Amino acid sequence: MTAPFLCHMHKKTEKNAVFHMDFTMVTYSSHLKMIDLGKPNNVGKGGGTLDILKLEKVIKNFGGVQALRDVDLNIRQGSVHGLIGPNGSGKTTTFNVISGVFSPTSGKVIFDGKNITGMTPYEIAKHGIGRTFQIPRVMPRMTVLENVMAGMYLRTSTDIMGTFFHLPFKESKQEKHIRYKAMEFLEFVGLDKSAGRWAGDLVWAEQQTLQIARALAGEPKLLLLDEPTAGMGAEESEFIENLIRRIKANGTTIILIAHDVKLVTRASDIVTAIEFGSKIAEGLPEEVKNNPRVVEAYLGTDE
Amino acid sequence: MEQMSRILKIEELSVYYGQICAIKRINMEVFEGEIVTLIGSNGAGKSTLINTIIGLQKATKGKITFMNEDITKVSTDKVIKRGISVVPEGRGMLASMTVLENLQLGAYHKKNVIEQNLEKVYERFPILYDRRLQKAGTLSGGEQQMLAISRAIMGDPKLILLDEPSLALSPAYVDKIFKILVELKKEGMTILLSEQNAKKALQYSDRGYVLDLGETVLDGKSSDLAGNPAVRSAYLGAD
Amino acid sequence: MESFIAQVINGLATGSIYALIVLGMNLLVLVRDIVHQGYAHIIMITMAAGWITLNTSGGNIAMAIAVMVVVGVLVTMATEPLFRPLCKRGAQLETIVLAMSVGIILTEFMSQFVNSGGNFAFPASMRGGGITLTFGLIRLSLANIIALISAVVVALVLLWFMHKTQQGRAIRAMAQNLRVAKMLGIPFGMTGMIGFGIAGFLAAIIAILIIMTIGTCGPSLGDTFAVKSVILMLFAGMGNLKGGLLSALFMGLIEAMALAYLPGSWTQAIFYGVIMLVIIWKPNGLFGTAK
Amino acid sequence: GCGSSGGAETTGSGESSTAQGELTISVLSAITGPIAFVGKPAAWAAEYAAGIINEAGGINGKTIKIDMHDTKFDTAEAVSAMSQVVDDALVVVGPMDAPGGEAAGQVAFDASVTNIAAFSFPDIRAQYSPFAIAYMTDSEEGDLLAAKHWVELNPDIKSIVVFANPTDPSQMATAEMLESGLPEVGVTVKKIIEVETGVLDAGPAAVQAINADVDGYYIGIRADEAAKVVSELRTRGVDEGNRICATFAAFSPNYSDVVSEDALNGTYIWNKLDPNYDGEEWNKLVEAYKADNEGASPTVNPVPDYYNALMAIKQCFEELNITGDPAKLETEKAAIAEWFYNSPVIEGIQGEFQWVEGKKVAPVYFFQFEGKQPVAVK
Amino acid sequence: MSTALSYFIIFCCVFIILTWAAYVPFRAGLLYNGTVYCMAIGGYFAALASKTWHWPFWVCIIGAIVVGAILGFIPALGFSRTSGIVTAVSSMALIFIIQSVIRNIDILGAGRGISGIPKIENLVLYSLILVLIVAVFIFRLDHSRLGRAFEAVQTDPDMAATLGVNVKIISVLGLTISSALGAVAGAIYAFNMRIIYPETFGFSLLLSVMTMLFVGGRYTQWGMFISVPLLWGINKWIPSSLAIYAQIIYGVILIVILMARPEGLVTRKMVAGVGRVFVRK
Ligand SMILES: Nc1ncnc2c1ncn2[C@@H]1O[C@H](COP(=O)(O)OP(=O)(O)OP(=O)(O)O)[C@@H](O)[C@H]1O
Ligand SMILES: Nc1ncnc2c1ncn2[C@@H]1O[C@H](COP(=O)(O)OP(=O)(O)OP(=O)(O)O)[C@@H](O)[C@H]1O
Ligand SMILES: CC(C)C[C@H](N)C(=O)O
Ligand SMILES: [Mg+2]
Ligand SMILES: [Mg+2]
Repeated sequence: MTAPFLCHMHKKTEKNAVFHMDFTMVTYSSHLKMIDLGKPNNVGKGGGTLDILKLEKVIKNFGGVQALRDVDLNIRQGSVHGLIGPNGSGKTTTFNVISGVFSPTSGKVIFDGKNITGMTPYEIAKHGIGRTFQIPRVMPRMTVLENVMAGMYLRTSTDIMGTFFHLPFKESKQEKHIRYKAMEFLEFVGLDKSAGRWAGDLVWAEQQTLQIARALAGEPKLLLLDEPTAGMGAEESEFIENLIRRIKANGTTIILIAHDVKLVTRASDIVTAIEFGSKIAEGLPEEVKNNPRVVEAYLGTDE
Repeated sequence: MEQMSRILKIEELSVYYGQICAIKRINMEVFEGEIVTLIGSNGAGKSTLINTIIGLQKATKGKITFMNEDITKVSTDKVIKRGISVVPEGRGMLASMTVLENLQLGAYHKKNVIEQNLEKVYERFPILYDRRLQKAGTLSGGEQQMLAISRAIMGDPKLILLDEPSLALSPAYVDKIFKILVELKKEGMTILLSEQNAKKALQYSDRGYVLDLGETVLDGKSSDLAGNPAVRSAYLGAD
Repeated sequence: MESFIAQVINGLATGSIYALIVLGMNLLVLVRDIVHQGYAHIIMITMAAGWITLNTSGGNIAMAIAVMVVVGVLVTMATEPLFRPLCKRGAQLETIVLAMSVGIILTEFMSQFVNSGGNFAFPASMRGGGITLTFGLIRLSLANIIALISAVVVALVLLWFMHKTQQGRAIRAMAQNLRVAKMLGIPFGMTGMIGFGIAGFLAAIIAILIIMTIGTCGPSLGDTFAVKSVILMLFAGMGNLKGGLLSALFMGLIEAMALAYLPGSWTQAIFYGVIMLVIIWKPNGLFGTAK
Repeated sequence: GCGSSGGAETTGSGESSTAQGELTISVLSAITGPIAFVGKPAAWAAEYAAGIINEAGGINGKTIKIDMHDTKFDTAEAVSAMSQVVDDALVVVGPMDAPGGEAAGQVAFDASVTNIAAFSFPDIRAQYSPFAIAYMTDSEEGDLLAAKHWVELNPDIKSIVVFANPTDPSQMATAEMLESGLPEVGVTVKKIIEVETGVLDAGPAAVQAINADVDGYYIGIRADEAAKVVSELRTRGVDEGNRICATFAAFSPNYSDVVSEDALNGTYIWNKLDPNYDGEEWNKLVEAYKADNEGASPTVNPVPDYYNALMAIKQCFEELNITGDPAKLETEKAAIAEWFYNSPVIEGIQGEFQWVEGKKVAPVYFFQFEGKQPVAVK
Repeated sequence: MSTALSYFIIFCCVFIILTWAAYVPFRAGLLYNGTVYCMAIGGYFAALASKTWHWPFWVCIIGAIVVGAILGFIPALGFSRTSGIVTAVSSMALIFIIQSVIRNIDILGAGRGISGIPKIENLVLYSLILVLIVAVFIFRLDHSRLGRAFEAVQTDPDMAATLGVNVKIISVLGLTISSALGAVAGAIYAFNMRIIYPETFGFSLLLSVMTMLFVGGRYTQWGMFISVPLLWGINKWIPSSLAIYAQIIYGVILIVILMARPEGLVTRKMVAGVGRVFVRK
């Protein structure tokens, strides 16, 4: 499952890839079987009727700026929920409120039946929400593989004995295990060939993809993707679209922010449009796309 | 437009960010007194082109000529001094400085015209006069865009570059902004703007270039472009 | 009561010196967003230049002052290019370490090449503070009054400069958003140089005032001022000119009181302990950072 | 004989240099760092002494070579420097500062090398005996002597305050010594006022002192701080100069430069060297120093001390007929330690002195300023 | 082994461990200037334990680790509220505080310090063993779940939080580990010097440590093996006529490295390259 857009990149960097390869990693062999990604977390597949996330009358103010005004949002379990809106309409702010970077000025966020309003980001992450950032944030001085292993923080525990009382160059069982698992996540997003490269050397599109792999590694129930195709070409976008479908197929719920209307239309089950921090339309992609307010605010009116 | 003099000329310009090629061998011209639009989707290279013109981004190859002088390797401040001004993407407010201070800095290289240009700006946008002592960061999006444009004309530039002026603006504001641009054109300024909102932009501009993945795929009169089926399907939302 | 008043005056005298240094450092925060510990050492070197000039010119004060201004401005400006690559990289933490090494070099320069590393005193003619008013224990020297007034005046002038002149606005714009500032045509290097130049000029003024009030200088003077001023600057809020002035005067007072009324050598522990607790309590400083 | 190639040999290695007919003597001094202004003249004095010795034919027919190391006024550097020289050395001069001396002295002690350094605490000397040899007289005892002398001359002084630096162990020890020793002569120490190194404003300290309502002020701190304290005391109402007495650590050009003539007039100070001394060798040294240092005078105490140490080494080596032969290193080292531990009387550059159980016994000098001129008091 | 060499090795061991003590919090994005504070704690503890209570070497070391960790943990709680330049500058205050406190405690020898710390026969061997142990410890830390969490916090605390990392706990952990390491360095230092006093643990020591960290390379644990012998040895290797400029050379090296080689002499890429040479396919 190699991403088409990454192929030509490898030709150039294959030598480098080996060069940067973490030497504890060369024992990796590819005959391991695929594990089921994220499956244990989810009940149904492909858009059940349960709401996994609810935003109730969420308001977020920054000083005088009202970024979110009374936003209600229901995300069905197992669906891909598109979020569109002009720049500055509050999409990223919505993500930040859900993931706990900001606590809302008022309103409630309910995830999986639990009120997570005002929790710290790491607590929310523990509850099973993973996210990516509009501008990719990867750890540049770690290998791609290590980045994904870092994403498994939540699904592992610090094993003092294994960490400190093994021989220096012998890995603990857990390390070995997550190394293989991380490799599988990389294979899943098509970055396996780059596993040994430095994340800082990846190009923008690859960093976006790496972010997704890292978020997936935390095995979230809900994945927030903030413009995963920003700065990508058509071919690359298509790959991401395909990736989103596959993540969904594993049962993970996704909220997707994208400016690319075509992507949103094709990939999402439901779309919400917001403008100036308030919801202006919600429904099936085609409905929303043709909603006059959305056309006016976001897509632009025909003359 | 042949009789007009050429103010900006770009020849075979290529820009790379590391390995990524953001702009591939672009050629374009801007003549005095016209509005030229750069159309392109996200990541097409519009901002990169504008940043390269003002020297914020290094050109990998090619040549940029402004008023018959080569400015390819000239530093940003000197380019601005020669009479180009920019309305940056996302408006580029100096958020914790006041509206007045933002305006004053717009004429950094022409201190002597500040007073008279301030008057003109306040006349055109009375709201800025009311808000002149407010912090720029607390203005609404539309007001910020007005401020950004006003700031760009404070120094009496010959050429204004606008990077997505309609960004995050409600349609009402978008129309207002474009009408202002047309007024500025009438006053003799030359305008080069980048837009994703191709429909509006083509409606108000004289000519346009269509950028895709860093290359100019089409160019011509705005009306021609607007009628072009390829442009219609790709940028004007007509599937 | 008499001794209390005397101690208050002592405290304000020391505080006004701290205030001036903190003002200079804050200016550099506003120019380049750096914490320039070595600024204190530049002041020290400037004083040394004045002393050498006095010695070689046979006590020509005007010439000494002129040399001090030139040295202060040039040395401060010479450190600007060192910080430039770090600023462009946005590596603020590294600038502290860089400034520390500027301090090491200047200190070592002093202990090798100036007066064989010994402390030195300025002649009474330059110390100007000879004129004093004494009421028993209370002593008011002209130099202290001048220093206090200068601190306030410098703060006001800097505030005026940063807010009311085009150059000051440009400096603030650049520290606030380098990218936008460049797009407005503000030259990065030049503006930095101007900012550093002004800080250097201020360094010369401070050097003269320290000569007037303290009258001695030596290789350890830089270190003495550096850490205290940097910590004070954080205590007040980075880049906050008004806050820096008030905090420095206040801490000068506290220090004098602690020296006078606290037992033994707990003074230092208490002084730094209080500052550290306040910084932890309010990481943006008591008066808030400039941004 | 001295081969002409001797100069090309590397220093620091005793073995190879002795083969060339050279004796290496290691000297440690704080050439850089905060006390470089003392350390450099001292190092200079050692080099100068070596030059004098070599001019006169060296020691036992061998030229001597100074192996100079910088301790930077840092204990770790002092230990490190000592460790570098101690394996091949017969005797080591320095470090010059008490903490550095104490730390490095241990390394010399472990290697059974005589170390002529800053051993001013009797307990440390005892611990490292017989290798710990003080290069100067004990400061604390000098202080007590001086203070007693001062109150004798001014019988109306019945109570005093002592200024001391809390970061300097020896000054705090001095203060305590005065506290327990002065009651013998009917004087009480009312308060110890702490003045830290580099203090900017001595005002608070002076006000505190005057508030203590005493008859005399004993200033036990270094020159720069001492100068500030004296100036503050004098401008805040201590009208009679004779109420102030300062320690030898204040005896430096800074002190008389900073304190105005009026303020200095009448105050006392004691010192380990006599600035007005008029001996032939001393004058030669002063001239040479001036020639090398742009006219500055070698007024710091360790200058004659480092010079004297070298001269004592010469006398010792000649009396014991030290060869520097590596084979005999151990026996010679033991003999040297024994010689220094209780030395004969030695003719120093400013008069006679002697070591008794590692302690240097030499006269100290007591002065009263007349204007800026220190005048010896008998 | 010559005295010079054994002291050189021990000092290098002290500074390597001390530089690691500054390296660990830097892994979590904190420039912690409190390492010298922890060193003082470890040094004084070891001095007291061995001289007064006659504890054997290894027990002293373990005791120093425990006491260092505990006394480092307390300020760490405070510093976890701060970040960046604020942590860097305010933690400098710790040095002055600890010096002043020690000066007022008589059983710690007040201003005079503690001398006569028992001599340890095999100190060279022991300190090499300690360096090895700490090296393994840090290697394992760096290549573990916690190490990756540190890295995430260093890159971007907000991003780290979305991975489920509790940034505060990581900061506290980093500073506490740093304190324990600083204490180990202090203990070896005390045993080596056999005398300590408050001024030993001062600002100049801090400057050396920071220089060693930034010159060696603060993104890997291995840079210290180059920078420490280089910088500690500088005035022992250069001719003595230049040795008096050692401090200036020190400063210039640091400035040049900061400007021209921002990651320091040893970068992580280099380490990975060297690693590859040693491990065959
Ligand atoms: N930390 C903040 N402080 C103040 N205002 C903020 C902050 N973050 C966001 N805002 C404001 O909130 C509004 C919504 O911003 P948000 O980033 O959510 O937009 P968005 O929909 O994600 O836009 P884009 O498509 O450009 O990413 C904007 O007006 C923005 O300026
Ligand atoms: N600093 C950078 N480093 C690496 N790549 C960059 C950088 N800036 C832009 N790019 C890439 O260059 C290409 C062109 O970007 P540019 O910002 O010029 O596009 P744009 O047309 O202005 O898009 P938008 O509509 O999003 O503003 C994109 O692929 C982008 O990802
Ligand atoms: C730094 C690592 C990425 C390289 C290698 N695994 C090492 O430790 O040493
Ligand atoms: Mg966004
Ligand atoms: Mg753009």
